[in-house]
Amino acid sequence: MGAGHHHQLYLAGDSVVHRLPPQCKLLAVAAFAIVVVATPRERFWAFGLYAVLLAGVAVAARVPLTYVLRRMVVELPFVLFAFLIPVIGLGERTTVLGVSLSVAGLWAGWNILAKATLGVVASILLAATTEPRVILIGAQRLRLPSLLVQIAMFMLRYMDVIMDEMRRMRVARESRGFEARNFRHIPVIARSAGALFIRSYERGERVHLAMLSRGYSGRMPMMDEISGSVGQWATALALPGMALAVLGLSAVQGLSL
Amino acid sequence: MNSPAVNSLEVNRLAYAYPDGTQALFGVDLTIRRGERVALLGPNGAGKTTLVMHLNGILTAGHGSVSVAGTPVRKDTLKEIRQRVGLVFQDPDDQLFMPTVRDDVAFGPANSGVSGAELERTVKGALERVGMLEVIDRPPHHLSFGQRRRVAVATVLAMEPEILVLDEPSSNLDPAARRELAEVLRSLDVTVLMVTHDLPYALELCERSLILSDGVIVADGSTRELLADTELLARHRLELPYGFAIPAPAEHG
Amino acid sequence: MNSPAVNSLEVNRLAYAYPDGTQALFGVDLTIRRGERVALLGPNGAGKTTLVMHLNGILTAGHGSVSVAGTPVRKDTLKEIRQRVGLVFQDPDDQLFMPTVRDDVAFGPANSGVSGAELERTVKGALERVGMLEVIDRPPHHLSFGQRRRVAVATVLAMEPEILVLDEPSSNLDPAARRELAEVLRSLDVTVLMVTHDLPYALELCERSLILSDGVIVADGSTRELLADTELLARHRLELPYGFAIPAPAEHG
Amino acid sequence: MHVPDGFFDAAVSVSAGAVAAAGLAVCLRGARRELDDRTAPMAGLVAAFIFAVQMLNFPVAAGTSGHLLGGALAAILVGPYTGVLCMAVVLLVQCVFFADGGLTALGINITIMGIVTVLVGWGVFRLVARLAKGKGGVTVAAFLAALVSVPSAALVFSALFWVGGTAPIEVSAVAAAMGGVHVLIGIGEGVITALTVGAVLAVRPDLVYGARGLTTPLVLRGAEDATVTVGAEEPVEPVAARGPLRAFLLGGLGLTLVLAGIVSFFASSSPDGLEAVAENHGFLDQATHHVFGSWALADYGDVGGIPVGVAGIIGVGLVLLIAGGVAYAARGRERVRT
Ligand SMILES: Nc1ncnc2c1ncn2[C@@H]1O[C@H](COP(=O)(O)OP(=O)(O)OP(=O)(O)O)[C@@H](O)[C@H]1O
Ligand SMILES: Nc1ncnc2c1ncn2[C@@H]1O[C@H](COP(=O)(O)OP(=O)(O)OP(=O)(O)O)[C@@H](O)[C@H]1O
Ligand SMILES: [Mg+2]
Ligand SMILES: [Mg+2]
Repeated sequence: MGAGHHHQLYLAGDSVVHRLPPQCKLLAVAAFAIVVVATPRERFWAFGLYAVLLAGVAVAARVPLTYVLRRMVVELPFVLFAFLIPVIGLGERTTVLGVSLSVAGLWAGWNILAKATLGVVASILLAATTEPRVILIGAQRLRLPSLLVQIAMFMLRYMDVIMDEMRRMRVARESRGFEARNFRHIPVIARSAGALFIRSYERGERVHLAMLSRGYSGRMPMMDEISGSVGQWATALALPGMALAVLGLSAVQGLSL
Repeated sequence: MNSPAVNSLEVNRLAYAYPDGTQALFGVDLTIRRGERVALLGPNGAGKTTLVMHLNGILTAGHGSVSVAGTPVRKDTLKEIRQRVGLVFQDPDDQLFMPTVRDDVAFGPANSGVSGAELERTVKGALERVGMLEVIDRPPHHLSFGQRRRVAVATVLAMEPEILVLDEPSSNLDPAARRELAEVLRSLDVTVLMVTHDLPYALELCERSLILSDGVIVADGSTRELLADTELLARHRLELPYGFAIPAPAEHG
Repeated sequence: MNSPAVNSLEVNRLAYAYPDGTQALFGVDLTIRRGERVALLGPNGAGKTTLVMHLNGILTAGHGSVSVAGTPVRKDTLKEIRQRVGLVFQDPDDQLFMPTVRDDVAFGPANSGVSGAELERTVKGALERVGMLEVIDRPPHHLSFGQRRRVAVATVLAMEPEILVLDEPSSNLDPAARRELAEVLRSLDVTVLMVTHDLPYALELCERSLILSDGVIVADGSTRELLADTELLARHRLELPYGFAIPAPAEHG
Repeated sequence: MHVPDGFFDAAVSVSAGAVAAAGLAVCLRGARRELDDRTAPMAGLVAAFIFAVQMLNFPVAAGTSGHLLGGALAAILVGPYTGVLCMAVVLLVQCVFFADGGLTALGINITIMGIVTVLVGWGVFRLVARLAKGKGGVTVAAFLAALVSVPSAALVFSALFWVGGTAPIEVSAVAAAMGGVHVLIGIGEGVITALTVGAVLAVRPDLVYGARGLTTPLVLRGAEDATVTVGAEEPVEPVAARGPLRAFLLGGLGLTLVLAGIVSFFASSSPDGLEAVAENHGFLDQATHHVFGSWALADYGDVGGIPVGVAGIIGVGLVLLIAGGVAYAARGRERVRT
């Protein structure tokens, strides 16, 4: 119950990274992504160094490599696309392993692959070291419009409620001799899916009202104060800081070449 | 009407229909004075839950009016009303929403500005009262039904409301917990309105009872007298349980 | 052991821990013969719900074994077991899932192949028994709590199981509905295991009672004798309610 | 369609970010009027639901993944302003928690999947709902709104790609692939949206923003068994589609049409590039075959002599035709009923 699948995003731990306040981490990841995207695609070794930086974070946070790889499947469609671009791309062509490929396409494929992958891994590390609820508190701290944060909070809650209601409905169906085995059963599932939306909403609505009747006014009361100390901000911003340094270095080198 | 604050709850000609068109209340009138403990009895589907949901503005009157300690329940007074009226829902799952029992009980007081050591004390005190201190760090949705009900009561006790409205608080409680709850309610100096199907429990706790049936109040009087009127009870699907006899008066204070 | 079918339910050394690590059952043993009506008593959090969830394989034994009418509860026997054991959940919301009451009650029988006019008759019959025929076309989640509980009972009655397991079936029912449920249960020729906190109700309905406390069975005997043993009761947070006296025997058949 | 980091160039990313921010600002102000104190929970539910719907994800040839979008559903259930907020939250959560869609591409994603789908969906919905009244009309309008919103988003994506895509691919190929596939997705989306709206409408009409205004009269019973019928006291506000919102909607719709026109023109006027693409099409064909079988348009190629690009336009035209037809039929039926 209640263990919506988004909880598995978070790997409980007590590392330096875990302990950083969420607002620091959010800002660090965003800044890192911007630096990565701003890097010209020709600077191969800069991307290599970015990857090393992320690997450092992963090690510090004790996030296993297999976990990161498993979560990277979200990127798959774009990886396929990246490999496709050289094949269908326009312009000057070259032959690699007997296949005719577009040069510009190769560059574009590499560009998307490198930047998207770095961005994805950074986000994965953020989610792995910060509870969803806490990320939202961080967003609140970063002055994201409170209505948006509230909607997101309810969204997380409702994902739980929906999962929970789905589980209840499944148990109820099975305990009355139902097994979804073949296509004839789809209408049953479909009909109960219609009820699911309303059930989830109404349960959620009552919970919301329960919150209101205990004085909720749109902001979660801050029970544990999480404000970032200077040291923590410095630790968090070290990631984009170093990335920026890499970018600067690569620019200098690019000039001198 | 001169000293409205003497009346904790006043409901006038209250009617309500649910969005799907089912009308549940057909003009309810009632008045509860400060400090009274009143039982609200009635058959399944009579509208009891619908009525109590109006008392802190969770549902808003389709017709008629509700006022709490002299303040009418309206959009702009909701915040104040909700701090005065503590409502224990019939289904504890509707009431508990935080990741741990501690957070859940702390939610109300934290919203009204309590924090730090005092918050901790309030939370522990409330859980102590319902005998649930040992589950303080567990997620509420991983408790047994009865445990959840007790935590739900604690979340409301922690807010120290002046008016306590409880919708079937004793259902799913074990007999000892039921008695302990009665003791807690008796020890508090607050107005209590309690919905229950447990007539002996109503008699034990409440001097006065109301019977709601088919969306209107059909009886209002001393619990002892109402329960003695077998015919009235039977008309509204109420009856005294097997093996129960109304004990001699003045046993309980 | 020669004629296992005589035992409707057999539970051996059953232990279970929830995924979060909370152990709820610590080696439960019990045997219920065909046609018996047995009450399962015990404090909140004792493990009653956890135990009954094993009886039709919703939870599967961490250790030990459960068998129903001689058939062990295993993955491959689940379908059969679930047709024999009808379980009424403690929370009616766990039980009802279809868009209308009619669909919901029809679900079980339809799954075992009943259809057409016979299905209609079964559905109406079951709803009739719990007095809920008039809500047949409404969505179950728009009923009052007590109405939902009654419909939940109807969904199980409609399946005509040989073993009925009810988790607090009388909570949130109005007194008349409670009596009617008792009459229905008494009229059926099935094995009944009923979890309840309502000791008088247990006495009224069940010859035999079990007390589950802290995940083990601590007492097993005639209900009348168990309820007379105040000390035993008190040790497990059970007590007879206010105003109740055990009536003279042989009142009910 | 979740765009990752590095897919569009900086100019497009930044300007889309600005568009998204401005759109959100407008919506944040507008949302307050739409749903009052229930905004957050209702929007939260719709967001969660859309999140779930978007998990129906399948590969689409032109490189991105195709899935249901949900913008029209959001607009109809909670109104256009809150609808945009819902979509933005979904995208935000997907990006930050699930690494689906890049942080720097958030502006693009919000613009395409949030603002465009909601605006187009709501515009179509209002248009059709005005023609066909009643619960049936709302359901039909929901179907059409969802149906049209998806290919519109695909076209805007193509237009952006044309302006600032980093990959050297023929825009017509992208437009055709995106448009064609999303016509199909649009049909699925239409069905799901209509079913959901219909189910909610049946038992909780008050939860459908696009269908407000139904209250039942109340009955009062006196002690003497006298009954009086009274109207509910709080009249429900009519749907607020006045002034600025209408301008916003019409503007959005117009913009989408213009973009669609440009892209279509571009696509049909460059047959040379098409040949090249078609030649190197083997991989693409295979990828799509799984999903859509042998439907003539699915290959966006020269199956049956229909050139790429034209296929996309035909697809969009088809959607509009179906939309018009259904709207007309619904209108007729409602007339008969009244
Ligand atoms: N969400 C809802 N939508 C539509 N009708 C409802 C809803 N909730 C309750 N009702 C109907 O309103 C009437 C009153 O319900 P209410 O829950 O107030 O009863 P109650 O007195 O609390 O009953 P119980 O003792 O069973 O809890 C019933 O007829 C019920 O079916
Ligand atoms: N989903 C769950 N996850 C973890 N622990 C649970 C879960 N459900 C129940 N428990 C724990 O298991 C123990 C037994 O719970 P169970 O629900 O079986 O009690 P019960 O006897 O039915 O109580 P009640 O009378 O309150 O219904 C309790 O300590 C409870 O906190
Ligand atoms: Mg009720
Ligand atoms: Mg239980």
